[in-house]
Amino acid sequence: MQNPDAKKQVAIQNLTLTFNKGKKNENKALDNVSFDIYEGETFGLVGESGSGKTTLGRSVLKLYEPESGSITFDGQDITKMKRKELGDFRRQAQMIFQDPQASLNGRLTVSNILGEGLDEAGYPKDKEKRRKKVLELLQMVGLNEDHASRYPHEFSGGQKQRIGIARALAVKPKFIIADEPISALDVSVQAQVVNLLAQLQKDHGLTYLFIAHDLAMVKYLSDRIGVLHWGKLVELGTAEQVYNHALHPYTKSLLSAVPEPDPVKEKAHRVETYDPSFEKDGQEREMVEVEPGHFVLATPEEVVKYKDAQR
Amino acid sequence: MARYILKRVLILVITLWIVVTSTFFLMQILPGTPYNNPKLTASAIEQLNATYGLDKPVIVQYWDYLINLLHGDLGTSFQYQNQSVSMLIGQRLPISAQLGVQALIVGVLFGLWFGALSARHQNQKLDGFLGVVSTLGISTPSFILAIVLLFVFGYQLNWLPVSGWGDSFSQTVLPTIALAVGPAAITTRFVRSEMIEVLHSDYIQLARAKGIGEGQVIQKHAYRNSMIPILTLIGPMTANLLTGSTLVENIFSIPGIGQQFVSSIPTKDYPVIMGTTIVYALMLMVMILITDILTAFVDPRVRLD
Amino acid sequence: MPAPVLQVKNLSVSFQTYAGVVKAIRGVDFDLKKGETLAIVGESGSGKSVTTKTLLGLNAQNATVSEESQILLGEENLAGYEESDWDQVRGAKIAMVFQDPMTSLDPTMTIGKQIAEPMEKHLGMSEKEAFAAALALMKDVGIPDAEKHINDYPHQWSGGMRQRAVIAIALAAEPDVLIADEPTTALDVTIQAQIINVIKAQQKKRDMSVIFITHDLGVVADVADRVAVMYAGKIVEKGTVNEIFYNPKHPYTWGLLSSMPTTSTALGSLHAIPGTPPDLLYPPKGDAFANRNAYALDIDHEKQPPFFKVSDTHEAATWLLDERAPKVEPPVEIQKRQAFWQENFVKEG
Amino acid sequence: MEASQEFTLVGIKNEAATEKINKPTLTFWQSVWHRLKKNKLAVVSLYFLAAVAIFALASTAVVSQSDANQFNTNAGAKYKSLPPKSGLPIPLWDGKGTVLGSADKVDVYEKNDVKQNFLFGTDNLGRSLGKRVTVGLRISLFVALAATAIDLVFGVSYGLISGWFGGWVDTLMQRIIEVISAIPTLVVVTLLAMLFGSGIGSIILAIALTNWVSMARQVRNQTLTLKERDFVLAAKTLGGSGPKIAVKHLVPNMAGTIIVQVMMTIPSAIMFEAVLSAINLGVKAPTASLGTLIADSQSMLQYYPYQILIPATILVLVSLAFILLGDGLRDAFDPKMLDE
Amino acid sequence: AGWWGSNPSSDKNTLNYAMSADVQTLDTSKATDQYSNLVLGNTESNLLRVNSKGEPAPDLAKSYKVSDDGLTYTVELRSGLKWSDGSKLTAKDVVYSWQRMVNPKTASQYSYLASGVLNADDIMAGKKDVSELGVSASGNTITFKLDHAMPQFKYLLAFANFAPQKESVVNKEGDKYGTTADKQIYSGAYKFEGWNGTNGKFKMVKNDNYWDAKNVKTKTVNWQVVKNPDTALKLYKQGKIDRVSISNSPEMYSANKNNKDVKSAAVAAATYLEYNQANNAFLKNQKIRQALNLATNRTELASQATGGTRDAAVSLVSKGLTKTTSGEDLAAYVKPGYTYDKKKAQQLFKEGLAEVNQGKMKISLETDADSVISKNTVDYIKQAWESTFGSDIEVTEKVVPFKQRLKDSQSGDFDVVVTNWNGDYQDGSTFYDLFASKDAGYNDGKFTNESYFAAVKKADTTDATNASARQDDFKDAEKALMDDANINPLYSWKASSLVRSNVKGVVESPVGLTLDLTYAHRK
Ligand SMILES: Nc1ncnc2c1ncn2[C@@H]1O[C@H](COP(=O)(O)OP(=O)(O)OP(=O)(O)O)[C@@H](O)[C@H]1O
Ligand SMILES: Nc1ncnc2c1ncn2[C@@H]1O[C@H](COP(=O)(O)OP(=O)(O)OP(=O)(O)O)[C@@H](O)[C@H]1O
Ligand SMILES: [Mg+2]
Ligand SMILES: [Mg+2]
Repeated sequence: MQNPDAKKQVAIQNLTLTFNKGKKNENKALDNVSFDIYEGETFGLVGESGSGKTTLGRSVLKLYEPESGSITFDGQDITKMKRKELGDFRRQAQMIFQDPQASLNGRLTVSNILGEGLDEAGYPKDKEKRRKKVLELLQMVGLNEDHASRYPHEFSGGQKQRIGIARALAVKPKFIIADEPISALDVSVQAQVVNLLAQLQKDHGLTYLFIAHDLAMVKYLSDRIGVLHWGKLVELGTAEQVYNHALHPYTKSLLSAVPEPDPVKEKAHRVETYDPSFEKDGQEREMVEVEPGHFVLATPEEVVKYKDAQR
Repeated sequence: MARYILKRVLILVITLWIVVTSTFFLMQILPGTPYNNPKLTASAIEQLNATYGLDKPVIVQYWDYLINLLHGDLGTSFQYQNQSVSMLIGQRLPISAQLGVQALIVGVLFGLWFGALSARHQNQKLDGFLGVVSTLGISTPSFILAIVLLFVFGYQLNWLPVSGWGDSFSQTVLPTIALAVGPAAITTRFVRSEMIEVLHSDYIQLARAKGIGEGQVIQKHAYRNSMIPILTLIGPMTANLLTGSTLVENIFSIPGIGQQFVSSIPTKDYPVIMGTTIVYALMLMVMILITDILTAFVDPRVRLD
Repeated sequence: MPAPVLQVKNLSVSFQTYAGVVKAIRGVDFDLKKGETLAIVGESGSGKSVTTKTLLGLNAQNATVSEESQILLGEENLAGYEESDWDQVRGAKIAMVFQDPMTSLDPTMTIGKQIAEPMEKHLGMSEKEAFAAALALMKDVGIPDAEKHINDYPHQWSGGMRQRAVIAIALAAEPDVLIADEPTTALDVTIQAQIINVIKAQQKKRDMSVIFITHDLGVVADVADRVAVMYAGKIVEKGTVNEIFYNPKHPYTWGLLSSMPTTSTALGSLHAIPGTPPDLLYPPKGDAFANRNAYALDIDHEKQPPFFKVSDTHEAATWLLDERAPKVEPPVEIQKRQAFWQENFVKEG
Repeated sequence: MEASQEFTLVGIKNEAATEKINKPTLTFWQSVWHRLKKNKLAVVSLYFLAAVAIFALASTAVVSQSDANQFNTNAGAKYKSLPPKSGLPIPLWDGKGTVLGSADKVDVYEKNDVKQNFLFGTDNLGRSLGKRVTVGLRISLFVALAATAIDLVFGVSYGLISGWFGGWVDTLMQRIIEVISAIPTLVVVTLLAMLFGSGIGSIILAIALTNWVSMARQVRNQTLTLKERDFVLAAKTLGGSGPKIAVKHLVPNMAGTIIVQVMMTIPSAIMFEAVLSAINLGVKAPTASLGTLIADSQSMLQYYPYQILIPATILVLVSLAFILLGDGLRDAFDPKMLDE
Repeated sequence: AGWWGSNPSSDKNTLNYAMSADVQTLDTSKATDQYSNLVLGNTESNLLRVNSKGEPAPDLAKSYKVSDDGLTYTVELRSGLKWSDGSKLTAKDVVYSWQRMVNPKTASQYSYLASGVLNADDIMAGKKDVSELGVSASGNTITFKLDHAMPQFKYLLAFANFAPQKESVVNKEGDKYGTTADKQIYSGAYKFEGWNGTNGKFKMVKNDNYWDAKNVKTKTVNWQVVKNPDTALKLYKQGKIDRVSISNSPEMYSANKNNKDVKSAAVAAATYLEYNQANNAFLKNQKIRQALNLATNRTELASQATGGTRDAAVSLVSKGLTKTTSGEDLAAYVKPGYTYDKKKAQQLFKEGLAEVNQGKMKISLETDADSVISKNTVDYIKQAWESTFGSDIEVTEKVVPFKQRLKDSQSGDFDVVVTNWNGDYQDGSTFYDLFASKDAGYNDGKFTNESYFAAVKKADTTDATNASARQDDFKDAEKALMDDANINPLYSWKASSLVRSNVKGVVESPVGLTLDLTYAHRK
């Protein structure tokens, strides 16, 4: 989606966030992260556990307060939003969670869960209308009326996740953050959810921030990809650029570690190990644009080195 | 570690100060004078108040109390003329402490045994039996138990002495049992559920998968892991023991601190009430601190601070 | 052909629950040869863990292993074992690595001790010997600075390191068979790669047989010699790794393979298996996969398919292999794979 | 022919059926009930408590509070301390007892020429113990329930606020709890009871004021875990306000914890009332609670054991039932067992 | 045996006793409770000691004289008196003790008893120096000068709190004086040993320095504190103690009253109801008060509520307190004829209620919660009144801690209150002076009864030295009290105990030292 006139949906500038600041367990979860998400695209975010993906996603939804930097949504700085604007914003940006079990309140029926979103969106209270709307939402995610009166624990993982998606859709959002929406799911149903997400994007023109550590899935779904490591964005580019022309050694090692369902390839394949110690050498690194739209976190010397290694 | 303890002690001191303050002012609202003679005339009371400094503004009395407290002086009892409260408590505390510790040890040991037994025979007859017995133990207030024990073993069967303290060990048996049943019952239930939980944990599965035998699995892995949480129970249990002992001491004529506390309330013997409260609060908090430190020693996951 | 180390025949396991009897395993057969890796893949709840726990007698108390089941370890039939008999099997002959390294170590015992434990028990080592052996084993599984860390407690270690420790424990008593139940699911991809390497290296070194459970086909492609695909308590297809990946016959295997994108899968071409697996409280009377199967035949809804032999090493339980069945076009992804099979593995004919 | 028909490709017959859930829907409460039923003791306790509750309520119509205080002021010796008499030849329940000062067992009713049968006997003033125990049970239950209700409202709100806001609010609120729990309950309760004077109101208050702490702790801990749960986050992203989320999402998910806690608080309140009575801070005389009945008849144990054993047994049984029911409910609410 | 050791009740040299509460202090001037006084009374001697006839007889004093106007008492000490530590006991020690009592710095709660001794009140108020107290010594003679005649003064000379104290010991021990057995010295028949201030086991050992040591036959008196009355009874029956009270509960009394060891003794204590005649409109009405009194069946009350542990009251003054000149019990002599008459009560109540005209009478009945008997008492009275007057009356019980009751009584914050009064000495005035005027310290109901006031005044002044005139004054007072129904006497106390029959020589008094073991011994 290198369309130059594509509109910026979300712009993240120099975002830094530290947990437990000033305490013994201080933890810099995000460190000077900047990138944009364009309207209608899927932005994939990958990185190992603890690299700050969830933190980033939640910051964008204003669930965490950043320490410094700015996040704008549709040109509005979300950190400065007042009550009413926040309400509007909440309806436009939604989230899908990793653990489908934990993300649904086990004490509510599916129709009540979906109803909550409708309430917040100011949907009329009329019973019949509401029933229809709930049914519509359910059908949107491939479920049917039978399911409306059931409780979350009766559903399988994939179904639960689809209910979570329906809940997010209830407020008609423009932007959805999907935080590892499939990693807790069985392989056979992962595709159900991914296909559903793709379909919904097509139908409703949604923008996604798609967080995952299944790199094949990210590649499959995303237009652009950012690679996060220790709270820093180390590489950013189109899916093709990051996968096929990765520059940063961390990205490379990450990619090499992904096993492919192909015995012949897999048995020949070597895993590259990454030695992160150089990241701590104290040198200033910046995002350098090595080709249009493809950035890598590096010193100028490293850029040269990385490029050489490519050839 | 030292810093942690220091910090805890600091918190403890602050808490104690709040306890002292609130009890002190609460005491001021209680009716009546601290003098025991109902025949005192108003002018005589005025005289006495002046002598004891009770005619000073409350805030001054409070300040004096705090200053004295800092010197370890808890004041002089009104009821026990001339006796310093520190001495009164100092002489009675060891007795209550012995009773309490005996009850705690007996209770916890039996609790550990029964609890483990119950968990290993989960859902079998023995488990059911121990379950009902331990629940019964919790639902019977210690003073009722004390009365019944006294009646049956003291009066009817003549097996054990019915009163006093310090002449023979046999005197301690009935009060100890009366007080130990509660902790034993609580521990039994607690250990049982902890142990059941532990027995279902992954590491027990792994231990079983090692083929070291069920006995070893339980001894080496299950016990330790289910015993550690018991430590957290000791604090609250101490609190219960304190409450229980006040009445039990009375029933068995044991010259302990609890008995004195109960008698100091209606006589409005401020210094004793205050002193006992402070000592109780201190014991409780120290007990909790000790168990916390102990937990850190036995549980490698817990680091102090 | 060497005799298999382990043979499982007609294994059926059911669980007594308040709602009724859950028939979790419904007649599973497989064997395991010396030195090979058998991967079991399948949907969540398909019975992979129950199968392997049964091999160690570690099933929950409400489990019943059916009378006809046979688990042959050499000459011994483990299926009829009493609790006390299992001790010589567990750890010594068959060992197990569990899924979650964060919870599978005893938090109150040093790691060194936990590794030494099975050595003392099964290899008759003294405490001291076991300790030394544990140290060597820790180095073996790639724990850096083992001397320094042997007296650490589990909570001081990261997930990857703990999983290495769990592997060391499994290897401690030199078992013939190692069962790894999703040993990498809880780990990051990079760590996963390391753990897989440790298992592979140790297997080679010790000439061990491994049963590797996972639902990640990528991992299967990496580790397995042979693969068994499970669905709803049954094995639906088994064969060598190449047969399963390049010439799958069962529609479920097709679904599985084509629902996983590779780095070259184009957007929109991912195939999803619709619906959810059946509830094993009420197993369907026909093929359990039938109602999610786009290639279902009428008979699939009525009658369970037998195994059809595809090759000496490859069989699949689907009526599609019956001679009366119509020819069907598998999904595109599978056609590609089959083309690759034709090209590389089927030389003549 | 037929064979070939069997082998026709039909594919997925019914798209919707693939998503069908076979199990009948169980609401949360149904499934709790289902699991509770497995615990025989808990069910028996439940029925027992229901019976006790009904009895306590229904008896208001038959035995009024003042009824239980009636006795004949001019024929004390006649009605005083009569043993339980069922009217049937049941040992220990036949009106036979010893008259103090002599060792022989006689039918005291006959001896005193009393026509009436007192099922539970009479007390030292000749009041019907049956009536007194009835009223006592009622009062004790009332005290316990009222104290528990206050404790419920206060403890739950306190815990919710502390846990939900976190940060310094939580720290402060937890410190307060720490201070309160540093003073032994008996001290707090006696001081309070002395302050307010004796009487039902002050006892209820005193018990509630000391009991709420553990409720607040539990609720706070639950709030802390629940508020990190994704479904709460989801509600936040939908724009729900704090109180709304607390009521709609937190409280229902804590229902189990809260109910179990209540089941533990009630008996402890009943017992505490008894302890208070034992140090003369019980309900207003001559109204009896189980506690005052026990406390006042402590000295009877040697002479008329039934006078203390009857109320004590009832107290223990009621407490026991609450605790057993609480145990059952704890398991029934255990989320780990939710899907079983 | 076995568990219990040998039976101690046969050892001739020792006696064994139990007390039901802790000893609180050995400070002679400060002891207020019964048990401290019990110890002090047996280990400290005063000038006089009440003998078995209830008469104060010389103890440390060789003799004493009273002047005709009753204002001067001259006492001669025995010669060669010694303290238990061997030091000399002199007249100075007696004077010092009196001075210490009234010294405001001492803060003695019994100092008020000295009121009436010359200058005592001014000294207590801090207006005069202690040296100006009307007690002086010269050689072996001590002179007491009084403000006014005090018929009871001779009892004070036997009172434990006024026993001599040695100044040097008091000063030496300072704050700790009397806090343990060895921080006190003794002038009585026994020395106190083994008490550390809080423990519950101690003993009295024969004091060889006591002037009459040759007549003290018992070497050791063992004491233990047993708070549970049932336990004490058990110990008695096991032979471990020689005396046990059975008046603690009606049941205990009934179960043991036929025991051959039972011994009953008078106690100078009475229980009566005070009616609030200052604040309560109903109780201001004489007819209502009379009705309430008439509706009180004292005999039934004593048998039902107290189970016979107390005797029904016939007068304000308690039974057995003292005797008249003719040897009759004072209570019997003065009894004005309280009766129970339901009919008359109902009628008077109706009339009274009509006079007050405020509808239903709602009153509270207050008592302190110290025993089963006091609870039974209020239960009984409530029931009695309610069943007599039906729905016209509603009685609410108010059971409060002792201190609270005291405060409420003093501040007039009650309707009807149960008051227990323990006399201080064996003379009627210890009761009648309670209500000497409307503002007298113990006239909590604030009643005005001029004929009562006049009779009491006469007894205390004009007739102070005339015993037979005084007893008639008391009789008049009782009559006035009953006629106006200012109070409602309920019962008179007595002490019933089981006493080992082989123990002889114990002197029991209704007041002061209730159990004098000086000459007690086992036969
Ligand atoms: N609420 C919190 N308080 C303190 N630290 C936190 C909090 N949330 C996350 N962290 C820390 O911040 C870092 C980044 O966490 P984050 O959850 O964003 O990682 P992630 O990339 O989403 O990891 P995963 O793949 O495991 O979900 C981690 O070190 C984590 O421990
Ligand atoms: N103790 C038990 N009681 C009742 N049912 C059980 C029990 N243990 C397992 N089951 C059932 O047996 C079936 C197979 O479970 P199993 O754990 O073997 O699945 P799995 O293939 O290992 O799945 P996953 O990939 O999620 O680990 C499931 O339907 C499960 O619900
Ligand atoms: Mg995350
Ligand atoms: Mg599994």
